[in-house]
Amino acid sequence: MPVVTVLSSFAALLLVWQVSAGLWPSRSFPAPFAVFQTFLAESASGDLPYHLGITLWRVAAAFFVAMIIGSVIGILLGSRQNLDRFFNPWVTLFLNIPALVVIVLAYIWFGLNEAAAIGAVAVNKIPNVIVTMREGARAIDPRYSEMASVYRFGALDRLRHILLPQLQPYFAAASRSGISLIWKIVLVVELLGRSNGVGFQINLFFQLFDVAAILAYTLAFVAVILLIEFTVVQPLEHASTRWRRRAA
Amino acid sequence: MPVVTVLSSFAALLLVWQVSAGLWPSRSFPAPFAVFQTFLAESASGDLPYHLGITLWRVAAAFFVAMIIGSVIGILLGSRQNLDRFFNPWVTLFLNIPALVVIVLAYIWFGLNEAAAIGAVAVNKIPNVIVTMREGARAIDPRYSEMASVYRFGALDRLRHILLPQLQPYFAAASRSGISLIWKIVLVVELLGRSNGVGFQINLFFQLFDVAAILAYTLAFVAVILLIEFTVVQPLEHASTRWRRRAA
Amino acid sequence: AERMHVGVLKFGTVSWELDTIKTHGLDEKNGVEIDIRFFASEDATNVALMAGDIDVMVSDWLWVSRQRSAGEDLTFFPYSTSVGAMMVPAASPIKSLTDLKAKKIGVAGGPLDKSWLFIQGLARDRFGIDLADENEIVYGAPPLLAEKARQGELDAVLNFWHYCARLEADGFRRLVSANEAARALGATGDVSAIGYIFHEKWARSHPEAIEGFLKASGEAKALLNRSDEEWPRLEPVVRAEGRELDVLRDRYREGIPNRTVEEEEEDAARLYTVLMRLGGERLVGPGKTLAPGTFWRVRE
Amino acid sequence: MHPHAGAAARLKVDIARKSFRASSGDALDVLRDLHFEVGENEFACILGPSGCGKTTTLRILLGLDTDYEGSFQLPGLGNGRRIGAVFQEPLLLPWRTVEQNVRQALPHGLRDRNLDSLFGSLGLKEMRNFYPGELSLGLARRAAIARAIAIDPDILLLDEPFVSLDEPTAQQLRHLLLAVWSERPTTALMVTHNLREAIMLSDRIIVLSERPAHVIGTFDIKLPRQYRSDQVKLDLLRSFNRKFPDRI
Amino acid sequence: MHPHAGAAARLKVDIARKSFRASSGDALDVLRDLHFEVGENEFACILGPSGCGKTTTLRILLGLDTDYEGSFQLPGLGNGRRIGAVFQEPLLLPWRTVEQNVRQALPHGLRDRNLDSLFGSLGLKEMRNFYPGELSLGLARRAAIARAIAIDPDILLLDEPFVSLDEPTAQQLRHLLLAVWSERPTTALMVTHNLREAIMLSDRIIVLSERPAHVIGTFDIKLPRQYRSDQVKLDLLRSFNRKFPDRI
Ligand SMILES: Nc1ncnc2c1ncn2[C@@H]1O[C@H](COP(=O)(O)OP(=O)(O)OP(=O)(O)O)[C@@H](O)[C@H]1O
Ligand SMILES: Nc1ncnc2c1ncn2[C@@H]1O[C@H](COP(=O)(O)OP(=O)(O)OP(=O)(O)O)[C@@H](O)[C@H]1O
Ligand SMILES: [Mg+2]
Ligand SMILES: [Mg+2]
Repeated sequence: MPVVTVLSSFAALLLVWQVSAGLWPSRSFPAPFAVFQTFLAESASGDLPYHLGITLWRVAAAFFVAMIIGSVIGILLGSRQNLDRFFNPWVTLFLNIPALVVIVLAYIWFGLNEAAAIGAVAVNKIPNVIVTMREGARAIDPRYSEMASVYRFGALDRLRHILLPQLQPYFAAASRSGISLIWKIVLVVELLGRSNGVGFQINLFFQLFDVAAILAYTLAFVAVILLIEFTVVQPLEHASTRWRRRAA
Repeated sequence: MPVVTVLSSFAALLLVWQVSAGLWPSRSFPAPFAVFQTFLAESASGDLPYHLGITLWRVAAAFFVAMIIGSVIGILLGSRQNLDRFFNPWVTLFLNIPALVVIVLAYIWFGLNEAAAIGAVAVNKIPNVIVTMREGARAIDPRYSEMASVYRFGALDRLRHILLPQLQPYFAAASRSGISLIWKIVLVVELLGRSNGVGFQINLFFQLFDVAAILAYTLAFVAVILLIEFTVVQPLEHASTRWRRRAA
Repeated sequence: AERMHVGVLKFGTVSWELDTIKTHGLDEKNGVEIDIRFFASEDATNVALMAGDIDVMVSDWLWVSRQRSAGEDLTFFPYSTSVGAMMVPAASPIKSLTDLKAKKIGVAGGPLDKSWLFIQGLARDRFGIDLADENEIVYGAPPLLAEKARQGELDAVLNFWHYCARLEADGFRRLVSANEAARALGATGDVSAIGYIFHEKWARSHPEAIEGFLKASGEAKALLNRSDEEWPRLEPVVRAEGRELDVLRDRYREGIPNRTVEEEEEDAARLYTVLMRLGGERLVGPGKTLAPGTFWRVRE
Repeated sequence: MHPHAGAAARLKVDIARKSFRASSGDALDVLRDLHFEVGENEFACILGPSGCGKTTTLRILLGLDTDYEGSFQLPGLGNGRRIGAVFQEPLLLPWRTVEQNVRQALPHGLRDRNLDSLFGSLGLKEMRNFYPGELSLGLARRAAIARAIAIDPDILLLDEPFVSLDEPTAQQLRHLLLAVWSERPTTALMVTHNLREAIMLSDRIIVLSERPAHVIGTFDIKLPRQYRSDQVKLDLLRSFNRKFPDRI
Repeated sequence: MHPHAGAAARLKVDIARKSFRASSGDALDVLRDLHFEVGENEFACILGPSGCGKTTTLRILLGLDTDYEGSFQLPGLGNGRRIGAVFQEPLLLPWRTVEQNVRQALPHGLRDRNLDSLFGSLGLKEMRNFYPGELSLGLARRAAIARAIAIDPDILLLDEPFVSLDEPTAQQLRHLLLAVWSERPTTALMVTHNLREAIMLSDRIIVLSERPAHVIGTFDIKLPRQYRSDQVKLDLLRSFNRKFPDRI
């Protein structure tokens, strides 16, 4: 049943795409088949797997760095009002610094290397994680924490059984939009100072106005994300939210 | 007391900046005073207020469009599991389409105009709002909705008294990181096809490698956001979360 | 042989030349080993040079002059005189700059683009028209503007030369090129708009490398100028074929600089004052004249 | 399938079967052949072991659970009727004050009614502007009772309304409830574990079995309430205990 | 300031004053000159009007509220002691099953203990793998009692543990509690509104006044529990009512 839904979802998406490509035929909006052909060609040449692999690695690295640092800071700020009041302007500042500025400064200070690239992406994303997790920490129900302190839960138990389950929806929101934001920033980072990766390729194709190739790379990335979503995230999420009363 | 905290926060920030600018002196990392001078010069010439005003307008327009559409879709998907299962791949797809692609397609289809620009930004942001609000809708406590249906709350009352208070933290997270994401995309939109706005200016300065000017524009925007944060958002938020038991 | 790093746009015109150098081993022959770093945007090459990751990149002399006034020791060696041109569809009623009234004009490179300033200056000096005031100007990304011109949304577009060449292959014609405008504003010949840029200090400490590199570049240009056989080989790099490739080839050849550095520098200095008048300090920076040393002199 | 048909005089419950599927996978039969009736404007109490299905029954009558086999009908005129429900937990909206919680449940015509005397007799006068998190459990229960009474209900469905209250307060509230019930024609169904309370309040006591719940028997009290002296109540208690020896 | 000093034999409470500031701005005096003691391994009950400050007192003893004037001491060896607490609401973690809820509260040494007989005597055998949202309130309360008992507590602090249970079940649990309490040396303090329950279980009944709460008087029951026949209990009830005529 879920499989059928997903398949029909993809089918509908393809159909919408095909039809609208038919209605507004344009070089800048290729039909699915054209994109698929480009995908095959780019895959056969080895370009797509190579650049996609590198980009995925960067996304993954920046994602873990950003989620861990951002969650820790966010939970801290959300549970300590005085800290939050002090650092809130900082968070707002870093939240709104254009990606460009951070990336350029990172490259200039730390050189055009992987560490600078991934660090720049993480710095761009961390404030977003902070903001989301901070809301989560603020919404924590103090009664469960009280129960835990009465029953002398250890720090780890408290984290696993009290904090994380309550933060789960915020964590889910932060990671879903997080992956996508990181991917978008990685594109910029690769545009500004790397010689490989999907962002590098996409910009090249943009200069040639080869939208089919851009879409082929984009969809390859989306496919990987969807694969992870269906095989890892959803089962995990299903298990961790099983306790919620299902709607009547 | 809060005012003192905020002021000392700014002071600390300036100090950190000044010191690090002293430690790593570089044309690409100007000291606060240099940025302030540029800010004054750009303000006096009228450039900064003009471009900032236009950008703020675009940010505001895209923000409202994205928040409204995204919230409605997100709440719908979060409360209807079958809809969600069907549209989840679509959301993931749109979440991960590079800003560049959306912007270019919008410009190509709808022409190089304001509507295309704002629409493109909104389309970039909507999936993020959906993802966050969907988590919020999933986490809604069904018991309150049941109470509301027993007491025959009208649709509006249900929204105001049952849904929104529970979605408030998600809404806060989505709007905070939303504003910043939208601002960043507006920069790209202005870079790619508008002839005014902060993004247009920043690109100009980037070509001249004038980081002080870039920072001046950035900080002017951040200042506006902080002003809104302190005068509108925080009082509102304070009022709407007063019911939460304060931590001991 | 000494190693040096050159940063270029992957599908930019410079990589045609570098590809030719590598294919024919011209670098080894001249005693250097060129390591090509590909980037996806010009900004990226800027950042890379600033970050010390590459030794040589391509940009224009005005930028160099401005950076020199700001204290950087960058210097410039002519690479190509090809510049942008104002393009209109072949069937367009627009025949000269005087027809550009109440039109929608796309301009790549922004309001401070040199080509755009020259053409504006020409329109103002010769016809008394203020192009920016009397038309709707759309600044934007070069590929997007080219596409918009093809779509017909723009009445005219000022774009970088290789986009113009491709447009030409698609049936556009040149209304006026920036070089014509520059000449009308006082230049005595085609001035190299862009060139190889590097730190003076690096060049002084690596004389063999820079000399070998510039020699190799000259030889590659000569080869590309001379031989039609070279071009089909470049198809995958140029990403064009057929008529498009032919137009690109012809325009490339036209753009090979043939004057001495001294002549170039004199003209550049002349144009600098024009640009100062047109673009103001905002464009040229604090320097009143072309910064001395902007043009690199090969040791005789 | 579930014709909770319109204007019937009696409350009539005919549930053939209700079962839950727990998330652990177990199926749990909760109700089996549950049939009982409550006459027009009668006050009935339900007595049954903990976990037997009393709350589930009320939820079905409230329309909150529609996944069962069988049917029921409520007295009164279809959709116009107002149900005063007291849930087993207070279920106040934590983000609204006591007074707001009560007022928001009022039908629009009654929104502005004076609640002073109601709050006064429930001992909530000082707590009108408190948030539920600032109430003791007993006070919260009283607020929930206030909400059910304030709407001038046509039917009362009460799930253990008087637990967590000291005897004097509980007794006072029982009298208040009787006053409300007799003031307008109201059918009342109340779940309780307190036999004395049932004997004091009801016209009929419905005794349920262990899960899956069905009616073991009913105990009708024909004597009008004003004649139920302490001695009479003791006699009733004894005769109830004779009839249902396991119920203490 | 609050020397809940180490190894004392008696539970000793000396609270001069405790007041709340509600978010509405009102200050509320809750405890005033509350002094009482409970002997070593005694079982004491607290009786008092709803909203007088009983839960607040327990919260102070549990260390959950430190904002008061006065001091108290708990029996037992400082930090090593284990407090079995039953809160007024069950406070189970909704995202953990019944068994997990109980097990996670166990000290590490006892984590693997066999809980079969405990669950059996609480009637929770079938519900071990249920999530709290799938329990009836009575079952949830029993799970909370299981959690308090399972840790082999040194002190028992119980806030109305036996409400929402039918009499037979409640009676069975009272016996279970007594068994646990007498098995190891345990001091117990239990809040209840049920005088019969207090007379059955306790060595001493502490009667509190209306808010602000202080002790009106205590009622000591010297007779060992096994000699408290129904007749004795009735006599005790009468003499209690004579001593505290307002408490019914
Ligand atoms: N959502 C659910 N999923 C699975 N089982 C459920 C669910 N809701 C209730 N149950 C089970 O149904 C049975 C009856 O529950 P119900 O709440 O009706 O009991 P009750 O008679 O009100 O008990 P109490 O007096 O303790 O409140 C219980 O065994 C409970 O565990
Ligand atoms: N966080 C708080 N802020 C303000 N007032 C509070 C807060 N917590 C409790 N109170 C008030 O303190 C008083 C005592 O509350 P407490 O919970 O101790 O009562 P209780 O004796 O346990 O009553 P019950 O028998 O109803 O449970 C109540 O009037 C309550 O409104
Ligand atoms: Mg129940
Ligand atoms: Mg209490």
